[in-house]
Amino acid sequence: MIEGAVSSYEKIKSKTSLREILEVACSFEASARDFYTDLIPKVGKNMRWLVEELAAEEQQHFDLLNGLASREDIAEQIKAEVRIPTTDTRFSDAVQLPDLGAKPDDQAVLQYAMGREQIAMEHYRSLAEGTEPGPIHDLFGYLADEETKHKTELEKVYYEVVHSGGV
Amino acid sequence: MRDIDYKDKGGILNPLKSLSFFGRSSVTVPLEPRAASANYRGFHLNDWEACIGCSTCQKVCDNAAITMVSIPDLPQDPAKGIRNLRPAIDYGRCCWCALCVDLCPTGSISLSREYVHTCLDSELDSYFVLPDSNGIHGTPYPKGWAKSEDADLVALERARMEELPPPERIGNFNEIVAGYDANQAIIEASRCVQCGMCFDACPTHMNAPEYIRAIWKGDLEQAVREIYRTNPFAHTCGRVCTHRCEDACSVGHRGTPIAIRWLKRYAMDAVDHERVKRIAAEGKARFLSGKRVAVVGAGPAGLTAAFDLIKQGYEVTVFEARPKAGGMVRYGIPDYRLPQDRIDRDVDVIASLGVKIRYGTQVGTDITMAELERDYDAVILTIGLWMGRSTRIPGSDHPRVKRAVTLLRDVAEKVKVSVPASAIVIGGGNVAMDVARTIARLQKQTYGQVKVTVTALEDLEHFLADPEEIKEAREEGVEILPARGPQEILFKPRKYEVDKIHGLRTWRVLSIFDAQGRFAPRHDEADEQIHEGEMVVEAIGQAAEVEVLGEELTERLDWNRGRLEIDDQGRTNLSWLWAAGDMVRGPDVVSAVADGHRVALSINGVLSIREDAA
Amino acid sequence: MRPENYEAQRQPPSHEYELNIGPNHPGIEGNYAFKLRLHGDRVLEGKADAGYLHRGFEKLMEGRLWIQNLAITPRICVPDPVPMEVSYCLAVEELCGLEIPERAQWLRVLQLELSRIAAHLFTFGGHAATTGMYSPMFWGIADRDLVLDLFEELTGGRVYHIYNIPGGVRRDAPDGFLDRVRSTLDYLDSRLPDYDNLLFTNQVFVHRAKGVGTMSREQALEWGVTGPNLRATGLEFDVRRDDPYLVYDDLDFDIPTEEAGDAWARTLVRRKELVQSIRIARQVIAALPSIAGPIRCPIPNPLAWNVPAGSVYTRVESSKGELAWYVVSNGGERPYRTHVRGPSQMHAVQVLEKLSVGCRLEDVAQTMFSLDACPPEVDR
Amino acid sequence: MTKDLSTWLDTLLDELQGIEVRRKSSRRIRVDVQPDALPALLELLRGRASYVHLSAISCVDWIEENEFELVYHVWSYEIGSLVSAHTRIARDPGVYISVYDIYTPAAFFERDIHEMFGVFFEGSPDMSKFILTEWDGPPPMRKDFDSEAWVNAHFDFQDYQPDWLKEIEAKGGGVAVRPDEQRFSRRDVDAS
Amino acid sequence: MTELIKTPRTGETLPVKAGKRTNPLANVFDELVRFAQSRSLFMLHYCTGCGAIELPPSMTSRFDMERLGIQPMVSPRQADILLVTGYVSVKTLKRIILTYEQMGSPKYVIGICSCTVNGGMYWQSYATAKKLNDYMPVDIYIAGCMPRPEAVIAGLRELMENIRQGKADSWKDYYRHYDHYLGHQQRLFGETWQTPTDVIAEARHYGLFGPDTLGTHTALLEQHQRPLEALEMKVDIPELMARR
Repeated sequence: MIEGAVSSYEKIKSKTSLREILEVACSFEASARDFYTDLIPKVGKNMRWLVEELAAEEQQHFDLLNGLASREDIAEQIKAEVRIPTTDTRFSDAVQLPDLGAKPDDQAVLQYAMGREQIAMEHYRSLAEGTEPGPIHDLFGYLADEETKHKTELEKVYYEVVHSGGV
Repeated sequence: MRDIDYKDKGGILNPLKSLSFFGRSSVTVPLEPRAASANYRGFHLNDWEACIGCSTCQKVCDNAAITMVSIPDLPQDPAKGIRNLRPAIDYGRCCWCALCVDLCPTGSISLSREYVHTCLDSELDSYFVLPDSNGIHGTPYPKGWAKSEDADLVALERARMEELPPPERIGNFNEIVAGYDANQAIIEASRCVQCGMCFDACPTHMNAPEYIRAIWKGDLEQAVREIYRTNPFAHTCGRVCTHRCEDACSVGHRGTPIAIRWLKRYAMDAVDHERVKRIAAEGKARFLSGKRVAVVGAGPAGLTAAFDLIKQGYEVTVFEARPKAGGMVRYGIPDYRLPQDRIDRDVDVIASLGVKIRYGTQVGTDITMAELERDYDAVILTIGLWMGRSTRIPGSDHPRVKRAVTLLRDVAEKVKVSVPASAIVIGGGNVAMDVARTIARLQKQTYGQVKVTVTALEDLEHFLADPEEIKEAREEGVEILPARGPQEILFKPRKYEVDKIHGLRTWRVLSIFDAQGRFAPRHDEADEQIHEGEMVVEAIGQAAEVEVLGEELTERLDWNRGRLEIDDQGRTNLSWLWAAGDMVRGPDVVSAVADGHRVALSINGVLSIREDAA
Repeated sequence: MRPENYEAQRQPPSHEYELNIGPNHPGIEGNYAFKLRLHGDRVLEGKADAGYLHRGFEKLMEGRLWIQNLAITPRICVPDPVPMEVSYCLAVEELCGLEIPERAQWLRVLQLELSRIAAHLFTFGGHAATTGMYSPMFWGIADRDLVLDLFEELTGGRVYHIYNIPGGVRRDAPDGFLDRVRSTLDYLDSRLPDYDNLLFTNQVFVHRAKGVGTMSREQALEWGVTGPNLRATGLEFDVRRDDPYLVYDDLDFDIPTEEAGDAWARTLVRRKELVQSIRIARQVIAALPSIAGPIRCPIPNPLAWNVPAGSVYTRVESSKGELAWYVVSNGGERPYRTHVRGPSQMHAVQVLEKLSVGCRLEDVAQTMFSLDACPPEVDR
Repeated sequence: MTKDLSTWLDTLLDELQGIEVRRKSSRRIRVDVQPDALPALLELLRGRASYVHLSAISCVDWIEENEFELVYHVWSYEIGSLVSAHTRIARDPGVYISVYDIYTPAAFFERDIHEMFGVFFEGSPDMSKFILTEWDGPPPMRKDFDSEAWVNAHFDFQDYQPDWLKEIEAKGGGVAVRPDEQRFSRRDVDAS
Repeated sequence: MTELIKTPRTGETLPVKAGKRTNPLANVFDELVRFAQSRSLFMLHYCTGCGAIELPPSMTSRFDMERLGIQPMVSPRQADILLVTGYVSVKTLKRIILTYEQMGSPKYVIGICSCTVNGGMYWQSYATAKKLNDYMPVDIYIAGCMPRPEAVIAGLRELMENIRQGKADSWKDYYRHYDHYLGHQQRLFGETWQTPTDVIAEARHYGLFGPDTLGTHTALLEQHQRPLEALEMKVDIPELMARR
């Protein structure tokens, strides 16, 4: 499933307009949202909040990119955004990508989500590096940053859920 | 130095010699008040930043001149031992003895060099003053009598507690701390200023000032009585409590806090067990209410609730999956911190009141929640946090990668554990320390030497384990590596059927929290280390095994971010089900006890109303 | 109900009459009445009337913690408060078996002697004033104030020092304090010839004071007279030397005596004691810098302090005579009973009543002051 | 007439029954004696052992034992030691014999004890009131007299209402603990 | 024991001489009188409590209150200031009240030390009065236990200033609210308490008789009052008798 996601990022390479790129990125977010939405009934009620939150996050992200795509001044918007570079804190590197299986637990879901964001982030980052400075470069950079932010948020949740510290 | 030669020598004209004084200048001082001396005892000053509102000044005031006034604008934090009370002085009583200054635990009160205050009869209210650092009239005067290095009337240091030195404790599971003897306990108890900050800070609001005072007076039975008013896990808490009371202790502001935990332990150890049982049974209802309550899990929260309810006449049955009661206190805390026989005593006191404990009964398999719902008027869920969390880094699914909870339980249950010659513990909390020190002892017994490495994400500043634990672990030969992020478990080249663990690869953690204090680790990949060890134990966290509830019940219940949703009385959304303890509060013994009381109170309230309605 | 002694209680024949001296009168350091029956200006009978300063100290002390009582003790004798503090502390220390650090002992001696100097200066002045000579009073009080300045610097209070505490003293002497004590002592020393000229060799005063309120040594012993009043009858006795406390054993001082036993002799003994006190204080100043160490031994928390059961009788020599505390503890946080024996309990009552008989009215005030009677000690 | 200390002690022990002597230090001796033997003891101490100075008579009210303890502190200028002679009398009726004929200063102390404790000394020259002439309550030093209760019944204390307090009260704060609610000097912990 | 009725002591001004007069010259005259009064004060030398120990220094060379025109005075009749130096035992309080009533008006009371305000350190004592202003009006308080001579001097200067401004007139309050003060005195001393001074008549004399001068307590006083009798003098000296 993750592999599928990886290959789909290849699609975006071929796109050349900002709006097109954003639309493809939106579709990624939508598919992630759908994935989590599908997962909701599969997990126990006690951890449903997590999956619901993830779906909501993706939806939010989708709305953000969608809104951006529909604007006329995409380039300016993105320029303003990329001035604040988000650093990757590289925590999730150590986390294995789990096989979610039929009954995943909260840790697995979180790890999966973090892995997903990680991959997205890396791809956008490499796409950005592969393009000449300009609006498209900025856009990929922006998308990479967005994924990084999301991943960082997930890490916080992860620490709170998993690392409860011990007695 | 001349002595007088008075033998009638003087003449009647002798006094005239004093006429020479006409030419001398007068000794008269100017009319304006002189500056007072450097440690003059003038009107009060009080540094509101430093003052914690502990009322010690009020207690030592011999003239009843001090009134404590609550000021809503000021911070109030029971956990830190801060009240929003400030002393107001009645200068119609004060005698400027400055005992308030010398006894003030924080040194906030001092006396200024200002000494003139006059007023008309109609202005007599100006004799009642709320001192701050500006002085009585708002004019700046330097400090006069203030706290000095040698001025403390309360001993700032604790009575010494005997401890086993590292070489003597490492090869065995004997209790490290010797406990106070009678003399030490009385000395230590006498340091208490009875401010009650401990009471405020304690989750279960133990009457610490009262039992400390009883210990000081030598009335240990009274001390036990005071302890049992709020805490039936008295032996346990006397040894392993997280002692928030001591963090709040007002004496701790300038010295070491009163050893409240050790004093409790002393009182509990000093009184005969049979006598303790009788004291604990005082006030037990002589009737039966006819209501039945089931408790799932015989840990501190569950047994505390059982203790309260049985005293109120309920019939209480506790279902415990393990062969012995005590929960995490028994299976999670090594013997050198809390010997098993002490838990036996705590449990015995509770059981002696008539609480039925059904051991080896796993709810979910041996008996279902549905049956409990059917057979009991109320059910309390206190299942604790028994699922050890894993980092799930590559290699963590190996059989020689253990969970802390499991390992500690195995040791406590005397299950044969194959002791690794070298081990790595991942985690920086007290559990990690318990595991490391337990393994160290086993290694010492088996191999005669210790090789345990603890790696933690946190740096020393943010370490979750108590400094005491870290210090003692290091003394016992445990290597503690803070700020290491685990990346992968490495294996030896395959020679055997099962891989043998070679070690753990870690990266240095540059910082772990962001500016908001939330988790945001930053790694330094360049600083990579490989720690060698045959076994890895993960002690990063725990979760509740909520599977016991069964799917159907899980769906009926409300949840909040993975934890059971309860109200402030411990009630779930189901009218028959309460939850308490670690599973809802997080891991802490004394909080669990407090929680036990809370749900017992709630159940008693609800059931008696139901009865009235019936 | 009128105050009971507002009216004369007896109807005397006209050549005999009663006179109430006090409670507002110049003859005594405080609020105290003395009822006289006179024949002309000869005193036939004197009756002391006390209680104007009664506060029920001993009762109050039973209700307060051991340490809280420190604030009360100096108030028992206002002109000379230090011996009260010290003797109470000595009593508590003896009950508790506390070892007082040496430095604290020396500091206590310094205070005691400074207090004695201040009290004696006050008494001379008062005595001179009762004979109509006001200059010595002005001098005495002004010079006494210099000693109070020292106290203010050492203890933070001019009159009520509350500086001693069971176990030692509350603060160490500030920097340069000893130098200031030294210069004040030098100054006081240099003033003695002035006092001699004005008072002690002044034949007007000498003749006024001689033969007034005379008692023999036998009478003094019989009546329980102590302190300078006893030494003025020729008995060389001083609690500091003969029942020593603190470090008085290590100090070098003389015990001045006089033989006459009259007002003059009593004042002269005080004059000589002043010299001895200056001498002792100088020894303390010389010794103190070399005595390091703590100023207080560890004591229990004042809020949780049970003093072991027992009773103790501690005596010190105050400027007025033998001062003693009988302190009983039942092992509790508060004294079970405290009883203070002030020298004035004898001097201001029985001794005064006896000495005033036959006195002339104008000498009554002088007799009182020469006995250095302190009413709050009687009233408590 | 300086006698060896042991000599007179032996003499005393021979002559008096039921007397217990304890040396507390080189200059302090505690003697416990029956009330009827005390005057004789003092007579001996004064007459034969040079204890001419009666330093004080202290009275202690042992209310639980229903007894008054009288302690006679006598000092010898020659021997340089202080004997504290303790004796106990019944609290009721609280009557004892004066030692005025042995020690003149006893008059003051006995009069004082009479008005403060209500112990009557037979043979004392003046048992009239001295300090408490205008007091008509019970002897105040007795343990069963509660000074504070008496004060509360007869006096008012200030009721301060300063502006700062009104301001704090307007904000919802105010006096939290009055001095009489948390007084260590009287707090009866035993009663809890 | 009488039930004490608390009379509110308000600072209402009665239409007496204190107010501004219409004649400007009279105002100047009043000012002058007050100035003169403030610069020549005699202080009754009565040591009621321990605060008295700081009075000799205040009076003598070092702090020298004579600079202010204040001198000690032995007789109450000629004194202007009654200094209550600290605690007053019940026995002393009776004398102080007698003394106060015998002082000629205008008279000023100064309460020194904690004890005169709220009992001070003797708040538990059965023997001392707690609030001086229950028994007599007080013009000024000086805080301290005990206040230093400088503080005493500061208090006296404050009093002088108040006299100059006409603010120190508490003595009138004693007449206007005699019943209140008498009530407290009776509560403490018993209902038969009486003093030789006829305060009510004096109040009438000074024109200070007000609605609160009389009350239940003065009624009680009248009920118990014995007329004062002169001491009987038996003159039996033969020469004198013969001359007569």
